Amino acid sequence: MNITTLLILLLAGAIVTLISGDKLASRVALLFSLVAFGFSLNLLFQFNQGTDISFVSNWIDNPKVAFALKADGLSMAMVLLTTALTPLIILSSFGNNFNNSKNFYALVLLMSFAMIGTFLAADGLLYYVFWELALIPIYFIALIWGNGDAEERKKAVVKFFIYTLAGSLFMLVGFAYLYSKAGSFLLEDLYKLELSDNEQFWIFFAFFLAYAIKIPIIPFHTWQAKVYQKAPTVGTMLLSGIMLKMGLYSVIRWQLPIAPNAAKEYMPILIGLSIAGVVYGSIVALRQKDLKKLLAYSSLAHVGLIAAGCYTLTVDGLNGAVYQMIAHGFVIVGLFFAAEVIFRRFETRKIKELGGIRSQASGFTSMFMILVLASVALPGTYNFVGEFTVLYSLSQVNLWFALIGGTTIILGAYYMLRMFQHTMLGETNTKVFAEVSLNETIVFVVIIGFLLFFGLYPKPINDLVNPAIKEILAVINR
Amino acid sequence: MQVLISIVSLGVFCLLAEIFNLRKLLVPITVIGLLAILGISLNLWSTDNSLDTQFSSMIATTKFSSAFSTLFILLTIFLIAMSDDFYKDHQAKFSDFIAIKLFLLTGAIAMVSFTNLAMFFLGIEVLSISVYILAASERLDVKSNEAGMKYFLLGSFASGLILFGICLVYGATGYFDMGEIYDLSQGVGLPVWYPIGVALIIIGMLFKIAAAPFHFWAPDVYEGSPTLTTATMSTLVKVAAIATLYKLVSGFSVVLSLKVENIIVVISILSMTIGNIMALRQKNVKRMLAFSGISHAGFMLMAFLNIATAANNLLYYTFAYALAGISAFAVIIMVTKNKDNENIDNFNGLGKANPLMAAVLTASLLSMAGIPIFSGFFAKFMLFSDTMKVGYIIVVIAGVINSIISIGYYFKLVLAMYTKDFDNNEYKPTNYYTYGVVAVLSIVINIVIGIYPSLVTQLLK
Amino acid sequence: MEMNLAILLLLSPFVGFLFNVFFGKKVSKGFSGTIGTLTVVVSFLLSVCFFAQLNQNGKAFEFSLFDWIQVGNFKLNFGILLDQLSILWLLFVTGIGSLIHLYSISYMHDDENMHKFFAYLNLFVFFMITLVVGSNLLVMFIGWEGVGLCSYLLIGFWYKNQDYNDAAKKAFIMNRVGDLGLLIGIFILAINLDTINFTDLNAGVVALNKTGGNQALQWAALCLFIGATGKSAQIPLYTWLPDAMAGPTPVSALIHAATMVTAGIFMVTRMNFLFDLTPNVQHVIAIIGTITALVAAAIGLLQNDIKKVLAYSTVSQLGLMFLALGLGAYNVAVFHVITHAFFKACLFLGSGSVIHGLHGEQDMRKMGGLRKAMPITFWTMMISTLAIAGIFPFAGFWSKDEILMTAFHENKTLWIVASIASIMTAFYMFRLMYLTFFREFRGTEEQKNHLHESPSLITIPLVILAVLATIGGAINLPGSTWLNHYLEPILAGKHEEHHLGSTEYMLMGIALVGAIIGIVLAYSKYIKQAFVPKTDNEIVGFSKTIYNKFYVDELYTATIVKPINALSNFFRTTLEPALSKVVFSFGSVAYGLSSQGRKLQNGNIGLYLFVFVIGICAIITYLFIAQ
Amino acid sequence: MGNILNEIGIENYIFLSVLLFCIGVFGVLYRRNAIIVFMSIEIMLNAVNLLFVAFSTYHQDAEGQVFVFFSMAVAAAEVAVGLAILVSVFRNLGSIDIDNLKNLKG
Repeated sequence: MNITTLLILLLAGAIVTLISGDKLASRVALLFSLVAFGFSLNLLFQFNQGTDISFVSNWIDNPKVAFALKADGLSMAMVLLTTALTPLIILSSFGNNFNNSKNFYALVLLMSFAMIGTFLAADGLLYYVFWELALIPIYFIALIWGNGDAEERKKAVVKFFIYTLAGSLFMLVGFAYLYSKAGSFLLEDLYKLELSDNEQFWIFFAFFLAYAIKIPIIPFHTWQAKVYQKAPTVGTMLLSGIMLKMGLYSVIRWQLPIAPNAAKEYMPILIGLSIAGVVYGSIVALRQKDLKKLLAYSSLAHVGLIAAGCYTLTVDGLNGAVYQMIAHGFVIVGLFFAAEVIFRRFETRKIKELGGIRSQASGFTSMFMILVLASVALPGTYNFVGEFTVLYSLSQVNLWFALIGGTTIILGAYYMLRMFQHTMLGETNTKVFAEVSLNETIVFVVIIGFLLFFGLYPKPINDLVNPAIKEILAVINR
Repeated sequence: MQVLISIVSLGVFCLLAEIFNLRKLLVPITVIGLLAILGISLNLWSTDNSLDTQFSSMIATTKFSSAFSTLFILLTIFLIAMSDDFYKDHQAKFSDFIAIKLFLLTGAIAMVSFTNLAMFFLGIEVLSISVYILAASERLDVKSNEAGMKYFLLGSFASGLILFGICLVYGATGYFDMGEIYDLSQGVGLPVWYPIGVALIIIGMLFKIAAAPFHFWAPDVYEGSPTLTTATMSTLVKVAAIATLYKLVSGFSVVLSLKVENIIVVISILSMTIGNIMALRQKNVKRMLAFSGISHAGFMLMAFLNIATAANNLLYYTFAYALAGISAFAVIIMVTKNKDNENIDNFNGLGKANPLMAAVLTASLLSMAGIPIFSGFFAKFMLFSDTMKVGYIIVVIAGVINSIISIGYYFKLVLAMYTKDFDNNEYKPTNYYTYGVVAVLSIVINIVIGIYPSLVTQLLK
Repeated sequence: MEMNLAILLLLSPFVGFLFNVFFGKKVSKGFSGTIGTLTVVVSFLLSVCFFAQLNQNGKAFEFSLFDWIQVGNFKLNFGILLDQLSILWLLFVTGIGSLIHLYSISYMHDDENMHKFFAYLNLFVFFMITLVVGSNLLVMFIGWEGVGLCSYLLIGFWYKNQDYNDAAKKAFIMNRVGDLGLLIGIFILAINLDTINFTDLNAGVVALNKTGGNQALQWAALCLFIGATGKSAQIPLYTWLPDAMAGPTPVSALIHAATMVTAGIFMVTRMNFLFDLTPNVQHVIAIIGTITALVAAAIGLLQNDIKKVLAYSTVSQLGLMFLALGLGAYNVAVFHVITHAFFKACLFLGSGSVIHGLHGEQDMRKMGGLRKAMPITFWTMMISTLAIAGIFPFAGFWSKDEILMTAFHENKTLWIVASIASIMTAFYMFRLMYLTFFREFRGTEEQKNHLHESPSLITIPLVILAVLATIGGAINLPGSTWLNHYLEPILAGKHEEHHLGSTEYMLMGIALVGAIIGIVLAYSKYIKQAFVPKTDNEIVGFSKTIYNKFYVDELYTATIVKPINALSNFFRTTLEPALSKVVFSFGSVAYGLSSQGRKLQNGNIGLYLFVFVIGICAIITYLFIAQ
Repeated sequence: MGNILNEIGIENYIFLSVLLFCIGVFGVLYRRNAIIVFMSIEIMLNAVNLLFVAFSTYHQDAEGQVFVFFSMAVAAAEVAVGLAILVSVFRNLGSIDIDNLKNLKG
């Protein structure tokens, strides 16, 4: 039993979903994603037991590419994030009726498959293949099942695709160069490379383009808000919940250890850029009129902070970044789901047209509130653990970074509470808002339960991630 | 040589079949025949008789030639399989078209397995003349006429150049035999005609693969020709030409001096860029793919910068490109059949009307765009990585930028299929069965070699 | 055993919260309120137990529940520290908390969401306890933010009114400004000392100071103080507190007078060893405290909303406490915190009783003459007013006098300013009393007919608090300084007893006289001259400035909120599209080139051939002719 | 033969061929009548054929002359196809001016 089974499971899930017909598709997909989740928990168990669950075999002889999947704590954490969020995301879509839903759910599973592959791949080219592969399902999900004006959506989605692909291609060039140096794509061989500073700069830069666009770090973020807005909520969740983390994960796994000197040299600029994203995203979010766009910008702000954490090159920064990735993954899925719940009832996401929901649906309000609070990193939620650790790492580098990055806790509270106030509070809305259904409640409760539990007891995640991070740091500081 | 002879015999048989009224069975018989020939070719390959000294050392079967022959035969099988339906309205000339395709294949195989320039010249002329005929085969269609005329004029001009080049080479060395020429070229003291002749031959081949600035014919001819001919040109002919170019370049042991490399760099970048940028605003799918083909020619030229790995990379690239092209054209033929043009609008709503074909077309476009797991990705990647090895990062960067641009127009088609509704309901695929099978088969092969690139890259080992 | 009790102490209100959240709606209002109250009472009783135990053996009690966050150089436990300081705070938090819960059962009885109210209140108490008993700065920070959250929830309790929601939001955000400061302070300490456990910090700070880390300590102290200004409503972050009066009155009493706002003082006292080493910061604290006291008192002079007056009074009193902190007299500040908790809670509850009686009217201009209708309310409020004004022998006299005395010894200017603030306090408090309870009723007829004393659930807490406001000073009378001794383990050897000499007596006299002057002034204006404050638009000149709170809110709006919003709009409408356009422009360039290129591809065979030949010539020339 | 070649010199043959070839090229470039363009192409091919023969003699090798036959045969086939296309163009357009072939562009 090893990690390939997980991939096969999801791929098989996608195929079975595709042939299961439109009516059953959602349930089949849910079943498979749950099985995958269970399976990944089992893998985690084995991993913690010290069992070797990696899988390495030759794939292509020339160029020498291996089908290498390796799991360390970091990968396992990200895989679990994916497998845990996928069923939630699928479940969250149960209230929607999609045309051609078999294709839709198959794509969702396919995307999950590709993202897990990205998190596990220990071979540069394999990693790249998965990385690109993940882009295709989301492209179609956003394009076909998205909402809003078709022309505008098309523009946004195509821009997203081309833009991210453009970034990735530069990463590919980077890999090609590394291959010409190392003669192998294996992670460990790439880690061993001795690159000159100049080479490191270019490699770092090539990777940075890919990741900065994917994450996104300003000023490469322009695709984000529109796509989040136009994509169906499931797509938005996949994008914001997991796919962004691919970029951040890659920073930790690939960019920093391969080009550590460049990372060290340009650290202030990188952190500065990331933090600028925090402030910028927060400020732009203040005046957003569309719920999903607001959340998109909030996401921009949060991932900015995570990226800043990554670039500190400290144990805390990397650890905190991982924590925050997980926390943000959950909370942003929850928040987008809340937006979707509102949309299902009111057919609008314009903040101006909302309001006065609290008196009609107090349960929903409470859950939404908790998510809002988690998003602003209230202590007791897992987001706080992440944000605290990241900010702390920033303060280790330079107190000013922590201070400016820390404005997120002020500005974040400002825009989130403003949004909450105008969507949920106020005089009772004239339209009827039905209380959340069972399926919806399950999604919320799982997310909230997760955030609160690990907010108070983050040790399991910490124990999982920390050794891996230390190993990577050892490579960075070699 | 057996392969060549059997194909010609098959061609002749096709012509004879007309007499025996075997039209209905013609395509199946030809396909079966070609499959058998494929078997022969593979069999020869495994026995590995490197030099076939019969027939006055005109032809040699090498791994290189076998590999490409296999690809050509495969492509021809697909093309002929599609002919059945495509030439339905030309019953009288049906067997001619099949036969011409087979002769075209003969030319192509001769081009990759020649050891004598005479054979090369014959091969390229057989191929070219077949294509002239096919291009102009829609006799009553002005566009087809124009396409045939343009291709013919420019093509025979190029033939003249090639001939002139051959003549100069002969003049300089006194031989037509590639082996002798190779040996002589290793020494010193060849007159200046030799390189000039080589340059002229290569320029002629650059014309055939439609590299900039010799590319102008391609869009017009592709657009005007009957779609199946376009498919043939953009897959079989282009692939044959690029393989021949490689064979020539290595056979003449062209010293890749800095100047030559510079020229390759410039032409490669120019072709990629012109092809991609021009494709952006095309409405006609065939024309768009013509420009895309120009850009692919640029990519393939990139391989010549690292001549050591060029054969392998070219083989893989041509496999990827041609198979994607076949499946794309299969869908295009299916969709634009009975339409008066091949505009992108015709694809509106295909995603709903015929999801499978839409998916196949999407996959083939993705492959051409170089997205994993399709083989187009590995093809490009190998090129990039090997070009990188010899230090031509600038070309790689240009290639990357061009890959990005190319998404712009490939996805125009995808968008049309998935986001637009079809204008009228008259869309009824007629006998899309063969097209479907061809399209699916070729894209499956494409994906399989994408997942296991070693299948192809091992061929030359 | 002790550990379990401590956990019970902590979790009891949380259980109440959970009960009210999940079952509150299903049970009767009374029951939900009772559960809410009882859970706090349990905590109170346990606090008393711990207090008794501590008095017996004098040993602080510390333990860790579980590992919490681990960062690179140190591990954080979710630990609990029960020492003199935290137990003292626990006592009055849970004590006053119990009373206010009790009060709320009656006060909130008509509200449809009463169970939520109790849920929030319980949650607040839970977080407040967490804040107080946390054994390191970060656990304290949980409570710190948690009480901020509850404050937000409770200020916006009547969520249908967007103004209230605005006030709630403002409170939360301004608190968060402070929280950021606190967080940064924690970071500085953590980086330099590798620990933020209170017990380890003391030694660490001293050691660091010796090794030349004073600079860092100063910054840390300053940042912590910024945190305190947020929570404890000091300049410049005080403006949320008056707005916070939008919440139900018991909330104002509990959170915005007695407990939460004293968190800043708690924290500074907790970290006294740090502040002692950073005299510069202490000066800042003292000055800020004094100015706050004066400004808030001045604003209080002219407010007409009964709760706003009390709110400014709270700000002002908190300013005095910070003055004491800044002067290093932590015990004095703590003393004032406690007495202030008694009388200010009483005042708020009293005002709540008044508002309750008048069915929601808060404008003092529409009150008057309530003395007879609401005798208990009147008398308890009167006692508290005397206490806050600093009249002998009520609790406020002793604590405030200590502050002034300390100020006198340290810095005369501060003393003078603080004294002026005290005089103002006496003036506006009596202004409040006169306008509310004396002379004839100025409200509507209908209100007049329904004037009534509040039910006993409301009056009992009032009475208890009034009693405490009277005798509360006893815990630290000059000469019998129980509190000082009690706090000695925390503030080891730092306080100096004021030996009662002639100066001290003179100062007491001056303070008393000052208070009486204030009262007399108020009397002459509002009883003698029967002055009733003018309507809003009649106020002119400097009083208008004061009435409008020195336009601080407007200033903040103009300098911070508006620019940020403008920036946001600018980003949203201009910069974002521009950035987007930059990305698109790559595409546009390609498209433009494409259009141009199409013109070249003009279909002319002649041209094609021409270019072909040119190409050949170029290549041949480059290869063979050009050198 | 060899003597004549030696007297005249192979270079002159080459110049002559190149000249003829260029005439052909210019004919192709400047003439608009398709038939004349064909003829120009034929001039190019024949120029090469001439050179083949010359080289053949120069090298004392018959292969060159054999090649000429190849090339002539090929040229004939080519022209046959070309003329066929030309005929159908003429039928459809009523003109053999290559400037009229401008439908496909852009």
